Amino acid sequence: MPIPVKPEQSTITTCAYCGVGCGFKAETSGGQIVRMTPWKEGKANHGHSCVKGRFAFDYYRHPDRVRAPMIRASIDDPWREVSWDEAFAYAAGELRRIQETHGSGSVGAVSSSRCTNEEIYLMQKFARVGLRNNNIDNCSRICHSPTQFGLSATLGAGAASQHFDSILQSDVILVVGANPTEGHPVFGSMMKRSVRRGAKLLVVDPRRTETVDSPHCQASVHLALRPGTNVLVLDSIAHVVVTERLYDEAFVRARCDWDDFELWMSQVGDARYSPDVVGPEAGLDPDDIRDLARRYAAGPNSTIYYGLGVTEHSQGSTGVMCLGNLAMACGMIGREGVGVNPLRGQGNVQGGSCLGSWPHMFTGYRFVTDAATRAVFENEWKIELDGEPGLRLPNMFDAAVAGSFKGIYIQGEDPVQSDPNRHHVEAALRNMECVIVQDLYETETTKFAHVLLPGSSSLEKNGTFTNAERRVSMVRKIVEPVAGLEDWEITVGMINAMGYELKYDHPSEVLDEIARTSPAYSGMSFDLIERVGSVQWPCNTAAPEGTEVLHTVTFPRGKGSFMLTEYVPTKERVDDRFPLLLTTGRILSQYNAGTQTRRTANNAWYDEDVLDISADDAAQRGLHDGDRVRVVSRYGETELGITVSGRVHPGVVYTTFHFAHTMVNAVTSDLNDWATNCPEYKVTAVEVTKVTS
Amino acid sequence: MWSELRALRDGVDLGTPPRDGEPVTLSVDGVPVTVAAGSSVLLAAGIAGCTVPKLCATDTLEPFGSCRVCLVEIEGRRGYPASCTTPVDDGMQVRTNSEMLTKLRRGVIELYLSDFPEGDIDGGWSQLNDTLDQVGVHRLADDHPYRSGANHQSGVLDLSNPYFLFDQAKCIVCSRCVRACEEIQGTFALTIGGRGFGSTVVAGQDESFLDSDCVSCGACVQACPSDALIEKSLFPGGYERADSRQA
Amino acid sequence: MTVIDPARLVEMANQIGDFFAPYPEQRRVEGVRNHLRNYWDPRMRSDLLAYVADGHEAELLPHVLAATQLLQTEADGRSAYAGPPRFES
Amino acid sequence: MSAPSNMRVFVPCDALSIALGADEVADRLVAEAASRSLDVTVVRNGSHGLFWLEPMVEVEVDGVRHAYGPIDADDVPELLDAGLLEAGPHRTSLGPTHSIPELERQTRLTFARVGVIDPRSLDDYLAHGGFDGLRRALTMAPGDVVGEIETSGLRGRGGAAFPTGIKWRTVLGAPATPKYVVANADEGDSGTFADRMVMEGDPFCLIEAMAIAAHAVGASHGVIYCRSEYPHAIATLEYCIDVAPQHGWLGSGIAGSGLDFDIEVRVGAGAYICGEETSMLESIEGKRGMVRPKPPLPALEGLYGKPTVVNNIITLASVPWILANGGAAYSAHGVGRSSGTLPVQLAGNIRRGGLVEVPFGITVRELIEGYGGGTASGRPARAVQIGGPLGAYFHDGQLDTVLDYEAIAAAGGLLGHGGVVVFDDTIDMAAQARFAMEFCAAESCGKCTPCRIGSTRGVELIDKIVIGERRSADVAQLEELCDVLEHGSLCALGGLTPYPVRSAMQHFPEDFGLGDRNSDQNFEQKVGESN
Amino acid sequence: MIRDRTLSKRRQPERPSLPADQASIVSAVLAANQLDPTRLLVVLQQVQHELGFVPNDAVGQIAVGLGLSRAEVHGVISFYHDIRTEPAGRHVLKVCQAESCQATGGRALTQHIQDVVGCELGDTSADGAITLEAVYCLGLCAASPAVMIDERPIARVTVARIDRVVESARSAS
Repeated sequence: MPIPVKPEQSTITTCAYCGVGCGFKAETSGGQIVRMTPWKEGKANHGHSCVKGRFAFDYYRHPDRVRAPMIRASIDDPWREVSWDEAFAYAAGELRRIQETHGSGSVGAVSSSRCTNEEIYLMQKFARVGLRNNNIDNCSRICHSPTQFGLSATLGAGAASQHFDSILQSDVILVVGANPTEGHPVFGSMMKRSVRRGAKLLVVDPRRTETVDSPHCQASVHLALRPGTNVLVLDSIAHVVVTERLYDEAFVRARCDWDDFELWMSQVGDARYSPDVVGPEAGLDPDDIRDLARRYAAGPNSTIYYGLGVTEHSQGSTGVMCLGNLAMACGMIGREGVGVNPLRGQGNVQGGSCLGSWPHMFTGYRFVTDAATRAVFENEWKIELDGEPGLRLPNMFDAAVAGSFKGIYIQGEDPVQSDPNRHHVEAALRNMECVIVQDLYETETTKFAHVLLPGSSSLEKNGTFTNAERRVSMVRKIVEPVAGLEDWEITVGMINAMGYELKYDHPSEVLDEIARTSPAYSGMSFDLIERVGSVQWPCNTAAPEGTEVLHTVTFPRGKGSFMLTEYVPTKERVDDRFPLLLTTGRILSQYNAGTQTRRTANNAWYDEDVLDISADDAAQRGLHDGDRVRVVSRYGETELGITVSGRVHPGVVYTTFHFAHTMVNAVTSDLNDWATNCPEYKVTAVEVTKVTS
Repeated sequence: MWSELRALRDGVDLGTPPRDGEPVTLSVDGVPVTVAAGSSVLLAAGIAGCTVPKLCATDTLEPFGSCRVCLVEIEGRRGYPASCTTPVDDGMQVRTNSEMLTKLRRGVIELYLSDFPEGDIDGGWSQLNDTLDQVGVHRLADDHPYRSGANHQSGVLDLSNPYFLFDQAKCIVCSRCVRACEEIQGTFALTIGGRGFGSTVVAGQDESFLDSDCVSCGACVQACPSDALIEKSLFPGGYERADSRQA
Repeated sequence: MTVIDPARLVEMANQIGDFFAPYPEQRRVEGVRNHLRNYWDPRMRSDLLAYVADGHEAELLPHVLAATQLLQTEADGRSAYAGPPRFES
Repeated sequence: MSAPSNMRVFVPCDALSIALGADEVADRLVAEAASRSLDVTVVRNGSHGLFWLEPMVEVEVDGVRHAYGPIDADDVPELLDAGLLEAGPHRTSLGPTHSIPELERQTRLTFARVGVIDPRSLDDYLAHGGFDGLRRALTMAPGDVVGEIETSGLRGRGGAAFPTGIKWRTVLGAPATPKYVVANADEGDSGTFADRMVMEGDPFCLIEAMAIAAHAVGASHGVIYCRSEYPHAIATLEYCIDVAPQHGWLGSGIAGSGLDFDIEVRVGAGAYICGEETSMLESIEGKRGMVRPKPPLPALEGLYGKPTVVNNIITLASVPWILANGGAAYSAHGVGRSSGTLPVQLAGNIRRGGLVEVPFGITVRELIEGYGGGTASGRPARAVQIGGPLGAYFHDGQLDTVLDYEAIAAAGGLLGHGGVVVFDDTIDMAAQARFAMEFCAAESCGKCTPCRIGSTRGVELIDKIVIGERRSADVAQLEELCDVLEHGSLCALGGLTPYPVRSAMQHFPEDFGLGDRNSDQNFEQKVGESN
Repeated sequence: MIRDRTLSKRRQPERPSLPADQASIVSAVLAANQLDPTRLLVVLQQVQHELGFVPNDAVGQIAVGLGLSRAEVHGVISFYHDIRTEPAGRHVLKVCQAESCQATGGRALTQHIQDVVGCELGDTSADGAITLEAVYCLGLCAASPAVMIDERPIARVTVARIDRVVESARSAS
């Protein structure tokens, strides 16, 4: 009889797959997860889910899991299983030895946005009290670091201004460089719900994505701009707002710095940003630019959501500023239904940004150069701290190649697959004397590791995640970690091994420490989250259960600041040798570098990266659907299958980056954002030729 | 604005989405209850503690009114309106139980049972089981005239999705999956094909779930009250049909 | 030995310079200076200063060069840290 | 004798007249007239509804129409020879049309022009009082127009008999815009054809009515949803909604007023259920014709979720007369709460089938015997189904029932769209009951459980009852099923299917193997009471 | 029917596309209806008018053209009896099955028609000349029984009359 097994136990937790942060009930039987069902009270998902969080959980018991700590003296040696203590002692010993030889700044650490807030916090603490330097970075370096920079510069807070539900009160939704239905599916569903209720959708994206055109969800305006022209087009939109006087003068006068506004008006108001000038350069109809600008400015409630299509450019931070400027100019910030909102990739990228895993910042975006902030932590940690910024992740690799950086502790990341310029990263790692990787599986990066620490999945530990709407939710241990330790315990072990004595009985104590040291978190505690379900920071005495909408009265920086956003074309250019622009993105069923999803049945939908190419470009090259091609750029090459697709314009090709063997980052450039070094993943000049086998 | 999303409670299904309207007071089986205007009588009954059986209604979806087991009587109104699609009114007097209501609900449930695999009821823990308990009918008598009628017991068994299956034999055509795909997920991958007794849930153009536009979000599985759509992981020994009465 | 290839540092500095270029003269220079001060590892800054001083002034945009000169002055004078950074340059 | 000049000869273009050979007659007339060099214009009028006389040819002499019928195409030469153009005598002569007894006795308000005018001729329409109602309405405030309808006592002729004025008042009071007027021309009931005759015979009347409704409620767009089985009606409507704007009767600034209103024809696709108003709205929106729950009422949330007047064709066609002549004049006809006239359609096994517009209050017997002339077969009438496939079957003892909404309901039936289908004594009433369930099964939208599953179970049960192995249990179950259908269904399709089933079983138990109502004292208990 | 293709990994299923000439007709119909999703039924009717039926392979194109899903279009097609997904015979003979025609010998007439044409209601004769369809009322009830061949109504149908109709339908192309 087909009677289903009835789960014995159900535990509420938070999905780690993307920045939506859905609440789930993990249902278990016999100590194993039998299913995950969406939690109706989850404030980010209200009982909805996607194929990843709902079904793709089997990765946690995949045979590939690393089940014991391992070490080796050389990457050419075989791994040797050791005890945790031996692993910690060996790793710490190596780091100490390197520091003694090459200086205190020759080692660093990288935290993972798949880890909890508490774990990320502990990683930066590891660097600051264990390594005694600021060489700590996090993976948002390669995705949303420009968000933090650009939004802080204009508004004063590097995070989403709204909560997800707020989109239901929007009349106009402007999506820039994002495809929520693939990248943030549960939010994508909420966006579609808003569109079905009458909100108009405006999309700026080189591709005709599902967001642009799917059943019952069609963009009113789609600017399919040439990759790399974001800032140009956003400035042109601003040009229309300024020259047609569509801005909200009362708002700007009340809330923003008027002098900066005038400076900005004179810049974007210049004829060089007129749609008639910009249109041809960006591959757009000038009237579409005007149409979009007018619709956005007309509102009444217009909101902006954006993704890596804005940030992963050499002007990523500038692009984010353009959005902040636009929202302020039109008075579209500080209430329900408006705002500027980054769609963050990994489950805890916002946490990665907030929890001080930066070479230049402590928790809550406070500079290490600020003595008062340092004093807070020096007092808490009873140790003197370095007052100068440390190395960013790409700079660590640069320095490693140059020979001045020799050891790294990488938590839950696979930079060989996910960071720009794969060959450069490999050279950097090969140049190091001690690479410590803490991960669930052996990865491209562990090939270069000397110490392999078995990480715990989000199903195997307690802690909190912060999603893309600043919402802090509980992650709960459903099953025991395979190697006995939760990630935070591993990092504590490493800190102790480095000679700094430290003890926590539970991650809640780490959050308490964060609350003690960080004003935006001062009211946050496990107890509070248990009680109210989830809490959006800032959470403090003024907002004891958190804050849904930011910037309602003032901006954190006081007056909103209009930044000048001059368009500087990327150095990456097409020419006769590399006539196509490659841009990258993700697909619904796979997640990031695919580490987890590739180890689930999600491969039924998508089991390799595929290159989308327009019919024109395919025909010119004699290519057909399903052919394999060689993709060559100035930096490297790889092979892919192709789909002839109406979703990309002639001149543009597109692929995902989920599969290790594809090595898309062998092709992408090493250009990066001027402010944060976020890589320019979205623009690479390539040529595509058929592989004849 | 947010009640329809934020007033949802896990483990509690009041049948229709919570609303934000002004308070309205009515009585259900003599129990006074105050709910937001725009709420359904079904929801008000649930809050008043009077459990009205339901199948096609769930609080994450807009009311639909197809299953006809949530019928009630309302003072001053003709007939037996479905409580899920009837909005509350101030001073409304609702009866959730009467001889006629019992008879109608049993009559409807018997129709469902006449096209449902008998062996899949005992031991089940679906919402359909709950409803059968509430109505007090679990199987058709051996000599019931509805036995051996036309049915869908040899219908599609779709195992194509790696994570969930669809067994048409257990489908009660309440459209909750179709509505979830539309209202919650926004993909519109499912529809009801055909009409009348021939109505069936189909993916895409009557193709397998995997071949359809289904994005496997699980909303349909979550919405299904009869386990026709269900996670494969709950069947560690594989899935076989209980009985295959020939159509 | 420099911590990072100086050519790369020059490239990064000029990229920062591009952003601040449209600002009025003083804010343009201070913008670059503050950015380097608050976001760059001190070894990267000193490597850049040393490289520039080594006859590579022409490789930097004029206002970036001016910013490095401010930093050099600060380093020479060991002037106290000027307080929390300001974004608006 | 000089040949008469510019004579008008009328041959109906009504679909049933065509089905009986009217096109051939018209073609033959044109050909014969040409060969004889006669100055004849063949006008294609609507049908008067005297279908036993169709194809009926009329000639207008000195302003009086003289009728001949039924005419076969082959009769045309001899008809002309007999002096058709001077209204000369012929074996098919019927005399002046207006004095044909079955026509003379009618009270034609709604159908006053049907059969008289050329449906495609705007001039003809205007010459016969066309647009008088609209002209008057446009001088009135919308609320006053609604008031006139309220005064008339007009109730929906589609079946539900809901007061039209109340419906319009609701739409008028609804704040949302835009508003719509939807004309329900999905006339699917067997035995009914009045809507078709209006659309084919007096289409501008429908346009006028919709424009009046638009003015009354503030609507800007109208839709006529016509079933695909009516290709002639569709063609005529499309012609007329194309012509009307050219003369200012549709479009912007209708008749020089501030009224902007246009009409679109949508064609059904073979779904009886789309005659149900909410299902029809879904269909117009391009969806599956699934019934919507009410509330919300279409008057408040109808087409595209906006306030919508949904009226049947006959209801609408009554409106111009009411506006032109006043609501009080209309309500002077009829009995009790059934005001005005009812276009009854006589069908089935009947000698003189056709349309009879009479005031409410006539008996079934007067209709069948007086107008219809008894059965076509000449055998005794055994059963009469009133109100379409969901209407009850009446037996010969009930023929004195008065035709008005309340009286028919009291007799356990419903008047529906006014269709009367007569059966002679060869009919098997068990087969008819089975058909009622079968029809419900075939046409169910499939949304609600009683109708979706119950209709199929109903067919199976009736089969079992006829076989008779466990008849009493099966009858009891059928009774229970009828209760579930009647009280549990979402719409009238499931809700009314028990009417023909129960009435057949009650009145004709012998056909179900349940004894004879004339000889069996206990048959009532056997078949159960239908409330 | 058991559908199990878990093992067949693929990115997007191959969906056959409509022959180019038919696709351009469908495009024209979509354009004539302003890509308005509320005109789906109208689009299906017009496609059927042009092509004689609505090919399954046209569903994707129609769905995309109207901003609907394939499932929705399929749902609508399968709801309405008029919309056919296979070509009909050269002539379509609709035979009324409703009460007025039943009262005048309609059941026997239907049986006779099936015998003469050589197929059941809903099917097409072997020679492809005639498709028989059940119809519930043609509105010709004052002169039942009635049928309609293509768009031509015929009332007071007799066996002799229907035999002539069938014969001429067979001989005409």
